[in-house]
Amino acid sequence: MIEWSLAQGSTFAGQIDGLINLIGWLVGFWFVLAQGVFFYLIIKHRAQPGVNAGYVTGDEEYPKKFIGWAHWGVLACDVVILVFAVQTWYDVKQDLPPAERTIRVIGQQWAWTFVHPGPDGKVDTADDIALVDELHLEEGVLYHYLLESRDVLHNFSVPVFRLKQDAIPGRTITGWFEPTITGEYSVQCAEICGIGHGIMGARVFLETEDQHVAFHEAHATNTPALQLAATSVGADR
Amino acid sequence: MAETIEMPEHGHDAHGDHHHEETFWSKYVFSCDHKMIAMQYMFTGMFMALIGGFFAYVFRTQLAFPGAEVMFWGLVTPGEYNSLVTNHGTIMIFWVAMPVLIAAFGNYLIPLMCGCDDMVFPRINRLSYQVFLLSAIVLIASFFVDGGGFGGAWTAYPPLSSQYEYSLTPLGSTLWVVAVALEFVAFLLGGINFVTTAMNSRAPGMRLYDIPIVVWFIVIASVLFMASVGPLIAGAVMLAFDQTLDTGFYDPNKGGDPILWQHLFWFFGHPEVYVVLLPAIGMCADVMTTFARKKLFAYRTVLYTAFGTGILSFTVWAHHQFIAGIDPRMANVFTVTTLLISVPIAEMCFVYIATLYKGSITLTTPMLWALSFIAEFLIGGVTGIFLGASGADVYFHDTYFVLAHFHYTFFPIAIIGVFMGVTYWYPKMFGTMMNDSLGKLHFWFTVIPFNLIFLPLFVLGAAGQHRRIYNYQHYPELATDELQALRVLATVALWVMLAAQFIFFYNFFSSLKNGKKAGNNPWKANSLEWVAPSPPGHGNFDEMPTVYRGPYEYSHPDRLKETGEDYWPQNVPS
Amino acid sequence: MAFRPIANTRSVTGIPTGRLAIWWVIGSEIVIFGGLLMSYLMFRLAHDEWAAHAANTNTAIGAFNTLVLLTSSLTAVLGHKAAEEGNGPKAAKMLWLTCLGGATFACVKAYEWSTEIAHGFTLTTNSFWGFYYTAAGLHALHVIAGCIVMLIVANKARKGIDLHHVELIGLYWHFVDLVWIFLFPLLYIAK
Amino acid sequence: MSAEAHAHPNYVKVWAILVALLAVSVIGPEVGDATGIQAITLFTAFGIAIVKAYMVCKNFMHLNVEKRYIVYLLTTCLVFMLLFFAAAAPDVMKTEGTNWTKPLVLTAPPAHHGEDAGHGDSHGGADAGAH
Repeated sequence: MIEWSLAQGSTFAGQIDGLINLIGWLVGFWFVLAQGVFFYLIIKHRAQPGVNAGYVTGDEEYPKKFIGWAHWGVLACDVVILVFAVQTWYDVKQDLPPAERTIRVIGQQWAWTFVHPGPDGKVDTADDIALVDELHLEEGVLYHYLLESRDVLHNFSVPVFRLKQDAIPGRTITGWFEPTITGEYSVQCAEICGIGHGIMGARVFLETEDQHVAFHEAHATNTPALQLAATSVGADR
Repeated sequence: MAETIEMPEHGHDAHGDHHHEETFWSKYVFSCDHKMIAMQYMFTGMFMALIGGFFAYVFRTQLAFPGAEVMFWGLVTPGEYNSLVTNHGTIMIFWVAMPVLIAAFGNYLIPLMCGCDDMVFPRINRLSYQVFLLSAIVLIASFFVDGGGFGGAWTAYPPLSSQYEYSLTPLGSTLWVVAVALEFVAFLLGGINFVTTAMNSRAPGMRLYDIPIVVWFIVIASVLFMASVGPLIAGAVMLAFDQTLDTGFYDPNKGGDPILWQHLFWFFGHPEVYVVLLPAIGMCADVMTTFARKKLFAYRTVLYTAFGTGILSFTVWAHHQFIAGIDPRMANVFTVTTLLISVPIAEMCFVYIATLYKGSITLTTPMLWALSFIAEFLIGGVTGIFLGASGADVYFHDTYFVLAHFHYTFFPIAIIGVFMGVTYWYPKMFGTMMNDSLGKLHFWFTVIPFNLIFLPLFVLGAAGQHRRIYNYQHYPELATDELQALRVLATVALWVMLAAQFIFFYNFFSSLKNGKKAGNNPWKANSLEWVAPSPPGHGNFDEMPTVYRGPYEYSHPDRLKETGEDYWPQNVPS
Repeated sequence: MAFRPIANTRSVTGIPTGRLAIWWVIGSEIVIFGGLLMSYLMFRLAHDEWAAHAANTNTAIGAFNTLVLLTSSLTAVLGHKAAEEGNGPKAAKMLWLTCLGGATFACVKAYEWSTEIAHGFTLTTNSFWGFYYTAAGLHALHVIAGCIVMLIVANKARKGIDLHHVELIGLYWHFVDLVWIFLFPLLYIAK
Repeated sequence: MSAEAHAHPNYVKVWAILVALLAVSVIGPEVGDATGIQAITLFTAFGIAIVKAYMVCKNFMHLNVEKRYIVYLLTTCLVFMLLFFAAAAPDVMKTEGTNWTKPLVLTAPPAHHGEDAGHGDSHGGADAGAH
């Protein structure tokens, strides 16, 4: 259902959307069933003059068995959802496929700093490219991100990737994604971080290989980035 | 102690005389009478609800018409917006849902339904309200101090909440923490009263399974509260120290850890959901059985599902923190428990629905509220599965989908539940009936707009709209006309709903004078409070009742054969 | 005595209402101190360097305070025994002795803290000292509050009124003692 | 009142035992430090604290003659606290876990006590998952 309004921009976006649809169908079934029975009973058993209500304790076999079915039915659906949910979670958050490239993402009040590896493909080296509120990624490359925060909690959220991760001061959190499309999309801060929270958005540029090379050339030597990257952890101490 | 146990049960005659010479102060302000304290809690809660509603009006208007002058407020700055949403949440949960549902109805119903004349510790009860009132005053004061009210969301995650240079609310955040801590103390005092009264002071003959579900659920809720709030009280002390004394409990640079607060908060925060849910859904049982003239379907199942939910609710808290930086392997554990807890709650709803089977349903105003509670709460329940499943939460976390989800649980609890309780017990509280057609009008103008507010928010959340943003025009994907139209729809619906509340207040106060006299038992209900006169005097009952059966013996064949009555009050000997 | 509702005279569970309430109080106190001490424990196990700070706490004083509290617990329970025998004056004496213990505890604590602060170990020196003062301070507040209530109870008990309150305040006092029994090794011994 | 009619143990004797235990719990760690055996310190410090707590509950608070469910109530509260510890420790206590580390703590002065290792495994062993 999500994909209707939002492109699937990463390898795991489809998996997450699939999980959401699965849950949608399962709980939708129970929801419609419950509401249906509910309103049916309300309409059917409206008070009529001279007709008394029945006396049902709930221990009788006949009506109680339906509750029993519903009970096990819900449990079964939960188990199905559980399997797919944990599988998705494992693939997206827990498992860490080997990185082809690593970027450093630093949140602070109220801007994102993205440290891109330079042409050498390694982060924390001399040719790093550090940009504020601008993230350039190459399509089809598996990225690791090292997420840090300078001050308060932030949340590195890229809806088009179906990706969210809190940035915690004093922690470096590693995650991964692999862009599968090109174009310009928004990066959000999805954890309240003070009065500037509302404007702490950034743009992510998903580029083809040539575009990305061009990006590297555009930002050749970028020494401030070196300090920034090197001190990004130390600065907090 | 022993000698007091055999004390003869005519105590209320002894004090019956001394409540004649009561002054205004001793009767309305410093009263120890559980009914008066319930009223104090209820009216304080309703007043806070007006503030919370007004905040909602302000920030919804800002979202629909960004940068426009909001009537009665003016321009909404980002700082003000944060403070508004923060205090809207805080007020609605801690100063509306808790005091009205647990404190007000707990105070009013537990002694009456258990057939005793008052709470076991009337003066502790009074103290509880006074501390609560103080906490409310402190919170309101925090809006007007230098820097404005606290704006770090009602979850108050440090370091934003613990360091002024980040939150920019030097006094607001400290007063906020103090107010919340005081409020917890108030409810601890109240909760002890509720639990001991229901455990120890039930009318002779009232066995465990003769207790009305609403009393059971309020007691379970109080126990959940008392068992879960401790860590947060400790956490609040640490947070206040971090703010004022510059300690480093939550500051990683001083060897602390921000995640600790999240655990302390949600260890309380999730049981808290059930703390407010249970009283409301418990009222549902009493109202639905009364107006369906039906015995509650499987009383014990309802009770066991509540126990199950209560225990499980202590094991699910970290599903609020899936992507908040907790270890991914913990998330799997909490996904399992979270999906498990859906089973008892779903079963409870099924049992309630089954209660209507073979009923004889009259759609009075309280019944409409009760039925809408189930209908709306089901929406809140099923959307919770999306968020409890860790894989899907990766996308949904902190979007408007979450917001719509918990409003679909909290609105039935804090608004529908309260109106259900007020309209149902109003005759007992004030001795007159509310106007039913006005009540129905108010019902439809509240429930329909409510759905128009929050159904669009599900769509917005699915489209990736994240929370606590004062203006979405900064995000091209979210600034489209379609999405903006949804925001306007929600806001307009909110205006209608808020306006409709005046119908309720008019009905409430005019019925005090003009409402037609209600007898002791206008709804022909079974439980003990309907035995007492309406409104009950200082000792509640003219003579202390004795219980012979459960509270839900409606349309019992024997009773119909003997008397033709379809209800069988608990205190009537067979 | 103020008006006593019938509710307060019933005892369906067979546990006197007052004692039942005290058990609930203790239950909620357990989670308050539990939350604090669990947080402390996590940090303590995470930061071995705290041991160096803990070495600066005065074990002798801590041990002496433990002794004081244990003794005051003894007098409290003796007071409960006397109260059950209906001997109000004796119960009152015992409670006064208990208060004396509480007062001694508070004074020793005051001396201990003032010396530590004088040596520069304040709330903000390090999170260990943060927890040290927070936990011990919260406990000390319970001690002082307990003493105040106990004086009231003792005063009534002397006249033979509400003798069952002696047991209730005693239970609370034993709980305060219990908390200290765990605070002592956590803050003083584990180095 | 069944709970009222309990026999009173010899409180002074109980108190004497408690004081004796206290003495051990003070001396024990000294021995532990002297011999360098951490186990002695931990056992005498916390093992004895638990014994003392048990004695106070049994003899002073009379939990042994109180209704059973009071004991269950209080133990439930304790169990919840252990639950809290078990679930929060992997984040708060650990310096690194699955896909995350705390650089500030990792670069802190080196440890000179072995307690951490002893407790580490029992609470999720987050190190195992570190990348």
